[in-house]
Amino acid sequence: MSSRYLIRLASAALALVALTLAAPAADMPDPAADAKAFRNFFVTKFPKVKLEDFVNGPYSMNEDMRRQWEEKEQFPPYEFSLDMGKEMFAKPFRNGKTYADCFPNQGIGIRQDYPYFDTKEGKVITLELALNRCREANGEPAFSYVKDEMAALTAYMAFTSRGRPFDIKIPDDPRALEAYQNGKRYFYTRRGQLNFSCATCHVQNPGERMRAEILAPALGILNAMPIYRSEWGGMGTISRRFTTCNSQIRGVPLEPQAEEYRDLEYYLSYVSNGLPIAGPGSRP
Amino acid sequence: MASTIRVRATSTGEVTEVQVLIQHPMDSGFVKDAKGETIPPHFIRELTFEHDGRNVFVADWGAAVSKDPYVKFSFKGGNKGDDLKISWIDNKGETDTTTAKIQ
Amino acid sequence: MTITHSDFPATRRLILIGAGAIALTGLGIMSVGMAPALAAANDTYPEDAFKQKGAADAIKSLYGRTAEPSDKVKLDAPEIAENGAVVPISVSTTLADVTSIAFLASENPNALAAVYRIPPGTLPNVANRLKMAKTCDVIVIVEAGGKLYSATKEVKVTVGGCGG
Amino acid sequence: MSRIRLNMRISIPSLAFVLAIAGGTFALAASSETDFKAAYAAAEATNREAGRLRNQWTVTEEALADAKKAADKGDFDHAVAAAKEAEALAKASIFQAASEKEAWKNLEIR
Repeated sequence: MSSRYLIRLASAALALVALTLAAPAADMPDPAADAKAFRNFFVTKFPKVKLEDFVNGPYSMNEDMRRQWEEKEQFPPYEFSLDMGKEMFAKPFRNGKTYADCFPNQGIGIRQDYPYFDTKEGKVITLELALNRCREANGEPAFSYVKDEMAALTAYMAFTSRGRPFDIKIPDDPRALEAYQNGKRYFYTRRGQLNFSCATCHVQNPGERMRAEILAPALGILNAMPIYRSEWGGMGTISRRFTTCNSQIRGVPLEPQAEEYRDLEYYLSYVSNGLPIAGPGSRP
Repeated sequence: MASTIRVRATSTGEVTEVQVLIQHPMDSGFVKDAKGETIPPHFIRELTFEHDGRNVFVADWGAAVSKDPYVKFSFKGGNKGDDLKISWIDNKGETDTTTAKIQ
Repeated sequence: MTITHSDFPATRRLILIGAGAIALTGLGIMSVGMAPALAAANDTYPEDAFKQKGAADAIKSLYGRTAEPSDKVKLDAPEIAENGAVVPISVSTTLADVTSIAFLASENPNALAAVYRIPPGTLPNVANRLKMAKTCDVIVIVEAGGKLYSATKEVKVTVGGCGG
Repeated sequence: MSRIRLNMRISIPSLAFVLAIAGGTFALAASSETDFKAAYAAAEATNREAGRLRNQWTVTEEALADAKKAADKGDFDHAVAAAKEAEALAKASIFQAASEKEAWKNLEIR
């Protein structure tokens, strides 16, 4: 019997640790109070970082990296994706309609309003989902949520919304509150063999190195999406970021745009309300 | 998306600052793909900048220049509205050329 | 004759020049002499220098002599590369009569990364982005007035630029 | 300021518990194809349950693949060991999902 098995079994025991913790009493979700506490946590933990600078992720908390980023921003690597998105956005579908026909304000300057809770359908609609629905409604096949086309479209839509603060609303509908709460639960739930939650990295350890990467703070983490990652050598959507995060902690990712992921995006965007859209971004 | 070359060239009247970003894989020949097969080298070898009939800057690149390469330099002269011609050729013989106006 | 590469978007406009030459010599070994429009009048692509493994051999192949360190060569590179695939590195110098600037990474499979030819009237300031396989010295060589000057800085690389 | 705690330490009693279960597989004599099939089916079923809880682990899938590969080569000792490992990992992921049902609240910023 190899020692490899012993080690892997031992790591499985990590999951048992959670048992030792007592759970606090369940109480009614209060998104406004959550958002305030969330922001307060990061502002207190990083007193030198300006609020609007959290959207720049690891660059807001590491000087040497910030200089490399500023150098890259002179001619950013997402430039080609942005151009591709702009061109795609303007190009009519075979039926003559365009993406602009599917969105408020012709799709310009609206990134900060996504995701929203659709009270008719009773579910969270992300920008990525809305884009594919737009395509399908016009007889075009859906794009992969994790590939370049979706990244390019969302890059362009984010770009036209730069500087606008996230303005995510939770309508007076118990299902909306439930979606918010589901997203929050997903964010804090430990998963994968490493027994990490999203919060383990992005709340407890932002600014620290996890292996070779400097972890981004959860506050404002979606504002710069989609991102060009040097590690990927290309662009990635929010869907790509969520699924790769899950695999990195050795959890099997859910399907892109699964309800859990949409709810997670809803929660994370809501608690970053007021912080400016900065996408597309670039990251190591 | 006609061109692989993005240019920003701005003149102060005395000096023209030029930045380019080029869409190119710049494969080094040292990286394996998902199947474990080596991706053959594919990189830009030469990049030239021509203004007013002469080369103002020539880059000789190896495979260690980053994907979607970037370079910045400055030259004396060059006025707003002047043409700047930029061309590259890679190790497979592919090329692209663009002419940008100095801003 | 058309050459297509699947990893390139179809929208790219590729202009093939010297296509006949490619047919004769095969891909990848087309000599610069066959595309005179792209070569500087007084210089050619330093094929051999790019093939050398170490920095010293590359410099020797490129210039035929050695460089001396100079505080007039200002090399700007990060302490820790955020990712070895994209390391922003720039150089500027107060030296006069600069004719070329070369960038090397000592531990890359081939040390020489880029050489820039600087004609009269072009300022001796260059910024670019390079790949680094691992932590090593970045060396910049400035050729000025027929002499070679250098500056060196170690850049730590935690995620190598060769791993894809 | 916050109620966040790091819970990454390994609980020694529970570690010993898991290793004791695993120890059972070390003592096995030469395994047969039947042993493998039973072990593999059990592991797969457990992992399916983890899937219903939306909480599978990549390492479980790797161990299952490893088991299958070994069985294809006729190495049933290895195949059974890997299948048992997969089952233990799948059980741990189910356990994780169950305990996180409430435990996630401990991490919450309030």
